[in-house]
Amino acid sequence: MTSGLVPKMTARKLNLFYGEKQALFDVDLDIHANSVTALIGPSGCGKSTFLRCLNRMNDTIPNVRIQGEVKLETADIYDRSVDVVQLRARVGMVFQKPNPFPKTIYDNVAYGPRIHGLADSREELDQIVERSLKRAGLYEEVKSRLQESGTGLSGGQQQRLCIARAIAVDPEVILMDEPCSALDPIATARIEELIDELRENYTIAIVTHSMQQAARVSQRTAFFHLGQLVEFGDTEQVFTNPREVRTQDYITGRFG
Amino acid sequence: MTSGLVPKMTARKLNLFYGEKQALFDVDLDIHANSVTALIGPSGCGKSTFLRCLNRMNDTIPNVRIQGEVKLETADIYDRSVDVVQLRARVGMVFQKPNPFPKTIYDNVAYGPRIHGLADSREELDQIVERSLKRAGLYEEVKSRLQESGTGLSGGQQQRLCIARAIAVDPEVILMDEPCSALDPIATARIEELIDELRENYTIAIVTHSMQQAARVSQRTAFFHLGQLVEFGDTEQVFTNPREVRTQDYITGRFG
Amino acid sequence: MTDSTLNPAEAPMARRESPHAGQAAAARLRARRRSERRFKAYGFGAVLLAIVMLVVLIGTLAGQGLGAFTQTQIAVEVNLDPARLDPQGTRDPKTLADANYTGLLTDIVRDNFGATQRRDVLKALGLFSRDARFELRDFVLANPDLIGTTQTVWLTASGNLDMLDKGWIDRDLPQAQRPVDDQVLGWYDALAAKDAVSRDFNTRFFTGADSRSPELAGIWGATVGSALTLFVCFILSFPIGVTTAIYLEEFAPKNRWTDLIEVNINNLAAVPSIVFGLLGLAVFIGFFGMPRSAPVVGGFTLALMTLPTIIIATRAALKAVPPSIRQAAQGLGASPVQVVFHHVLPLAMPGILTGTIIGMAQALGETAPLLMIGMVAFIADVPGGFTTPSTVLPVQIFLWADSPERAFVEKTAAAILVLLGFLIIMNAIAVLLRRRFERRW
Amino acid sequence: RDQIRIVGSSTVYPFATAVAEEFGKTSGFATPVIESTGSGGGLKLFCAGVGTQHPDITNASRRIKKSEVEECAKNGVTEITEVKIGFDGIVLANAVNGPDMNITRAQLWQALAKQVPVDGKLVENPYKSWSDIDGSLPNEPIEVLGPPPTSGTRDAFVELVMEHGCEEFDAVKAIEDKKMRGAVCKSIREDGAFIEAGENDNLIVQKLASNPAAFGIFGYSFLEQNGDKVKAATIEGKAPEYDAISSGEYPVSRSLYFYVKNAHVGTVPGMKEYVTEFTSEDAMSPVGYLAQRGLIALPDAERAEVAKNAQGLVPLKM
Amino acid sequence: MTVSSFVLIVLILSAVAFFLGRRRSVSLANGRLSTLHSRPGYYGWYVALWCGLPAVLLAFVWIVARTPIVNGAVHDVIPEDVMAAGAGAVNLFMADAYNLATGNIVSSNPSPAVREAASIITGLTRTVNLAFAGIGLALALAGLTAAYRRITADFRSRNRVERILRILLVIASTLSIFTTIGIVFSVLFESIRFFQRIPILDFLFGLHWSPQIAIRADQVASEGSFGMIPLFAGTLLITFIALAVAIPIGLLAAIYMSEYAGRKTRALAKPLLEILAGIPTVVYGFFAALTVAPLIRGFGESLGIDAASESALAAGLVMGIMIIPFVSSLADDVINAVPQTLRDGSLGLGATTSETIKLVILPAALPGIAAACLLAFSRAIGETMIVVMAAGLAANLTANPFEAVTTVTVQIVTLLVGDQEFDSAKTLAAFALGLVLFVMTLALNVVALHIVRKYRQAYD
Ligand SMILES: Nc1ncnc2c1ncn2[C@@H]1O[C@H](COP(=O)(O)OP(=O)(O)OP(=O)(O)O)[C@@H](O)[C@H]1O
Ligand SMILES: Nc1ncnc2c1ncn2[C@@H]1O[C@H](COP(=O)(O)OP(=O)(O)OP(=O)(O)O)[C@@H](O)[C@H]1O
Ligand SMILES: [Mg+2]
Ligand SMILES: [Mg+2]
Ligand SMILES: O=P([O-])([O-])[O-]
Repeated sequence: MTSGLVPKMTARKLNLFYGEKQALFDVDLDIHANSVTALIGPSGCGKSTFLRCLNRMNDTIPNVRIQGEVKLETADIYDRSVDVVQLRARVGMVFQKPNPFPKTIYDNVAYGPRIHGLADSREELDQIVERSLKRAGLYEEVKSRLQESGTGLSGGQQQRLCIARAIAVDPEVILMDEPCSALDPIATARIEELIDELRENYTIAIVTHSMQQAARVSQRTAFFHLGQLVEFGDTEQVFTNPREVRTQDYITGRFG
Repeated sequence: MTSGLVPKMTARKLNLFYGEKQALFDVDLDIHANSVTALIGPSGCGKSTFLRCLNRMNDTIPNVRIQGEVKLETADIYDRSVDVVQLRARVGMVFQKPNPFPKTIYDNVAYGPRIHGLADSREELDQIVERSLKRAGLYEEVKSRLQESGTGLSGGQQQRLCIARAIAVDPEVILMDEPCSALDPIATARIEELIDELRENYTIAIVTHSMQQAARVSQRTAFFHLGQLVEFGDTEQVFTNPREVRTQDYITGRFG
Repeated sequence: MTDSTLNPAEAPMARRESPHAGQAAAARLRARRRSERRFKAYGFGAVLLAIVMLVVLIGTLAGQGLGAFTQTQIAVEVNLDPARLDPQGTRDPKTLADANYTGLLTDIVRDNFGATQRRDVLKALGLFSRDARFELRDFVLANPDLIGTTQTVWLTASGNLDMLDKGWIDRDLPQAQRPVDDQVLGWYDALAAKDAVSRDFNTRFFTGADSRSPELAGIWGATVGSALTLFVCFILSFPIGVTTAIYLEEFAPKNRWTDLIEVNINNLAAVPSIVFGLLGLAVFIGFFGMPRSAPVVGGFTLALMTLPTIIIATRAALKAVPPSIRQAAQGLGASPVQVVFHHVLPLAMPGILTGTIIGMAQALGETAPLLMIGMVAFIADVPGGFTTPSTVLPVQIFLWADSPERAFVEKTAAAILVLLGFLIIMNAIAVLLRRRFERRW
Repeated sequence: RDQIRIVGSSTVYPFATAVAEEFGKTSGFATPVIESTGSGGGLKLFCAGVGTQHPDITNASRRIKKSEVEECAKNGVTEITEVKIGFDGIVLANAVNGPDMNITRAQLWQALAKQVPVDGKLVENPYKSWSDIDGSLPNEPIEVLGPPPTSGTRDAFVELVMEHGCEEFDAVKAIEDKKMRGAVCKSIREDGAFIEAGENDNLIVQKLASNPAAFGIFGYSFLEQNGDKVKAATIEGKAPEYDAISSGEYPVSRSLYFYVKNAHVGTVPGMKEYVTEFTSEDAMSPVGYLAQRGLIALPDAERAEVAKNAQGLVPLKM
Repeated sequence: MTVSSFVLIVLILSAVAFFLGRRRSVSLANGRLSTLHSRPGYYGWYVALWCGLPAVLLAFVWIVARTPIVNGAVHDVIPEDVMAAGAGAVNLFMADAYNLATGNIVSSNPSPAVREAASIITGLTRTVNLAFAGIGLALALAGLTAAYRRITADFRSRNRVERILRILLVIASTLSIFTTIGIVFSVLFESIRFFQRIPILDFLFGLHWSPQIAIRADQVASEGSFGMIPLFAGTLLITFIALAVAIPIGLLAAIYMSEYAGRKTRALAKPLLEILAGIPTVVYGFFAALTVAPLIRGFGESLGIDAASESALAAGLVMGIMIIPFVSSLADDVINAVPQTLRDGSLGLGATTSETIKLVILPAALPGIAAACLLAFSRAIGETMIVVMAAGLAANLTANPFEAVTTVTVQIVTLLVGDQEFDSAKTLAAFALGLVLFVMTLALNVVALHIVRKYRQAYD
């Protein structure tokens, strides 16, 4: 148990509806500061939906209705007074489908720092871009073509570009929706390393389909099923000694 | 050894350039009928590019130049006389990024059979759709919402939808670019089962980042690196006794 | 190892028949191929048809109008009689300027064409443009020391003579059916025999404003008027149109009120343009007291008319930008305004520019609303600013097309060519910009 | 503003602009701005009030109406000087290669009226070709391109030809009700024989040139300039020639006017001088520059009278 | 000081304000820009907007208010006799005075009263202008300092600036509402007067249109008939023909340009087609009347159809050509904006290009294509010149495209620019037609909106 940790974000009784269809049911979940929380569960169970609630990306989808409460530290992020823009600057996101801007690779990464004023000079911006690309393990592959379009990259490269783009903004919380899905083992290892490294200063929530990955990188794991949070606890406990049968079944691959 | 097999598709001295940049170098590769060929290699090494050469999907990218020869059975598919439409009907493809049409789930799957005239009646079409969705392991999740838009599905559901859509056309060769990247282990297992099942009648090439998956489903494995085909052989041999150091390094995760 | 040594023919496979091979499939495929080719041919045909229409239209105009770019001049012997020009012999420019040049012209036709009868004199004077007297004056003022000598002076020919020289008047017709009679024909032939007829580049056409005499009429006044009017129109309609579209598409809550605005804007596009003229008359001239016939009012009125086009095109273009791009930017903490201005707008730019091109083209060709606000007018001076009376190119074309004089036919076609040139220059900038913004994703 | 503003008839426009141009070039005043708004539109603007935002002069291809004078007075435009400048012949013409036409107004009425008397009874116009009306007329279908009901030319045509022509028929004269009779006289057939073409006379000329069977109704100046394409019909034996129109022998001609707002004289510079220029012999006489533009000059005596009144700005009384 | 120089000064001041605000935020950041809530530019904009906006608003008040103020003062010195002579005389007196004051017209020797009025105008105008300029500058400076003072490191300037921007956006979008209101008002009253004369039902359902009404009082009036059905039928017929030309050709051209043609062809063909939209309609009118109409007549005769020399077909066909670019260019842009992944998805399943276009691209681009077609429709409804020249002005109630018809717009224009009489039903009819046309197109647009909503496929 890691109950000594501070919850950075908390969701309470979170319900979400896509039109008539309910996609999340009474989800209660804490995301602890300086740790990695893994969200696992079968495809279509609501992981992405939940993640998107945490930085209000669902606001952009028409017909979405949300009930319940999500807090960043102590502030309710669905409060009317909240500045969504600032929220999203603090809670960054890597989407499930890589979606680079149709701009150059450099501009893709530099965009966030630019709008948030993170660089005071051109050199500093260059550094941020370089460092972010390096941390995402992409720099070597693209350093000679920073001025080419980000949409001309391979699938895995695009995914890493999106990771680099997200961390360049230096958010407090990073939400990653299957960040390694298109990556080979080596690149995956690089990203896992990055996550580990980031954990020291940031809060991370990651959706993954790989049990191994969840076990490797996360401290806490949440198992979703059909829109419900079935089990949530320390990663070790969830994987070695799940409390629920459904979790057990899923982890051992007996589910269906 | 599987030398008794017939090559369904062969690539000879295949070079591909994106504008000035060469992405494939002299690739020689046979894809055998009734077997699964896995393409592995680090991100950005040219796997997708190669796969797209096999059904000429690269034609749609501007500034792509191709040299060399690709044959489907005995016909050069880059020959002027070749009917690209027929080629793509015979050589189907599942893209790396799921791209459902902004149509209903039903219409997404029915699209191929409709244009190719594979169903003579509405019932037959319904059957094809149902069977395809079932084989892709999606049917149970979506059967009540076949008339909703395919773009409203979760990432993994979209991926399975695209697989269902591809197999609904009943192609001879199926090219799959990381078909399980967004899938949980159970759905992955379902797709692997499908691949195994399909192998009896079809020819399959699959790009994957998971060595385990390659080992599980494929009979032959090709390892790409920096646009070159480094090693190609029986899966068992490649994984247990690779001839090249680079292969060895990659498989054991020492690469980078 | 590879299996390249294997002969595929040696290992025939017992495999299930593919639905994409075989007779039926081939037949289906042929049918689809045919339909594909047909479809493509339709598309090509459509483009070709439209371009052929354009070429026919412009070709006809060029055939009729290119002649107006030159103007016939005739040379006459002028006896610069001091008694007429400068009786006192002071060579004072003021005296020279005020001399009776119409009288001098009468002398000229008497000397050159032997016209002494009043009728003949009048007819002979009709060989020259109405400005010949001023041309003579300028000649004298420029060369006061030539007074007393006889000089050869080139004078602008009248519209009828110009038409005759350019072959638009059929000499073989009976006299009664020709605008020029046999006597004039004789004079013309005599002049031509002396090489005293020449055709020069018609600078006046490109530098002058409207005139009742075709040989003096110029297009520059209307061109400047069009430029001023369209400038005002663009300055208003582009920013307002684009911002309106942005608001409606990106920011406005989707409710009945915004639906109403949307329908409303679509509806404004269908309002006959003359009604905008009524509105402009009531609001800008009546209520705000702006001057009549002025390019500002024209610009304001046309802007109202152009707005719906720009708004509709912009909205369509904004709608076409994929949501994933908006989400990507939002996910990085870009504000809605930043999302729009940094990402969506640049990607929608081609469509916005298209709307602008078409809207401005429409505004450039419009006459009806201008009638209400006094821009369908005879204005003999090149407009000097946004509030001086002016007219615009299509109005000039409309007025010339309605003039009885034969020589205006040529001028009309030439004015249309100028308008098209104006349009092409105006569009070129937008088209170049548009090409820079175009990309696929 | 420092220039005269003129509005009004499109028929007078070519003459007014010629005067304005001459005036601008020789007088030292700014060239007047002349809008072509149509007679009615011009009078509406003209009568809207006194002040620099209203026009100073309006041209008209018909005389000002009583109702318009009243409207003017209501808005403070009390003193108006009427200047008659000449005549405009209205011609019936067809392509030069078409048949010659020799027609009377009565026959024209028969050809174009909505209802005509046949055997003493009014019936819907049965005539399909000219020769149905009279054997001397060409055996061609009736097809006349004419001005629309909204045009001043149409009114003039109706008044000068139709109303005149119908009076020759007893069956019409027999109608007691004045209103009814007017309607019978003035209604033009709508079965396609009469085609309402636009106000662009050049277009009519060109349409005639390509369609030898058709006739057109338009102004004399267009006939003059297009003698190679079209030829005029004679009406009551008179061809529309300059002298015939001027003397009034050619029956279908109307007077052209312009109206001056006296209150503006003195405020707007050059108004007097403009009127003087317009009514000068140089402009208005049969050899003046307006005659060259197709204006039919007034008879000498009337011209002198008009010039005198105009230059003295004698207000119109109605 | 004139308004324009005032506005110029305010603009310069705003530019200064921008740099001041920006500089202050930068200095507050102590070299760490990320400690600021917003980018420095937003602070600059914030100060600049507070400096410029109130002053510019004041300039509007200035423009609107100064003439009444001055005129009010001048009114006091207008002599009795002029006052007595009525509004027109007062107006002229004012004009004289203004002319004298601005010295633009050399009036015939002005009376002392005029001279006095002129001197008041000169003096008061200067005072008023100075006062406004003074207040305006004070406002600008006050705004500048107030805004400048508010700047702190965590001042949310971006939100403020964006809120102002949004307000400006809202204002811009209400302009269309005002235009509509203006249009409705400019036709409504006259329409009501029309309907007082002609029963509304006769107008709406009458089958006969012939606005011949006596124009001289002494003329015996022939009652005009004002049934609008033939006009609307004609409008529909011509619009239908025009759209039948423009939509297929435009759409096919758009498809060809964006999906089949090479980059170069497209770059050339698209602007070329756009020229078609800019050719003045008079030119099309001549083309329709003199080239197309005789062809159609000949064609009709060869078929044994009695074709008029003025026909709906000629006008409609040529109008169709004119509006091709409305469809082709706009549709080309939206088609081009459909993501490539959708094309790949379809092609990868073995669809031909045309199948991809018909089944995937066009449905995805539907809203934009519909917008383009609606625009073309609108343009066809509103076109005048071509119809006047090629289809004539006769209001026939017919569905035969070989016959002459006329349209609502044409009638509106001819009624408004033709010879008219005050208050005659003939002139007023134009307004009634405008109103009914407005209502009808509104209804059509509502229907179109719903259809498009229903079939819209949002991609991505
Ligand atoms: N459209 C394009 N334009 C230019 N370069 C491209 C384009 N698509 C791919 N490339 C480059 O070609 C190389 C091979 O790309 P490819 O997509 O084949 O990689 P991949 O092996 O599929 O990688 P991944 O596993 O990340 O999907 C990469 O370096 C990529 O950046
Ligand atoms: N925009 C949408 N409209 C309607 N339903 C949606 C939408 N997005 C997702 N859903 C539905 O909500 C449920 C949860 O989707 P979600 O994307 O959260 O799944 P997920 O756990 O991320 O799955 P995956 O692992 O496949 O990405 C699914 O059943 C999905 O079909
Ligand atoms: Mg997901
Ligand atoms: Mg790939
Ligand atoms: O412009 P009109 O002469 O027909 O009134």
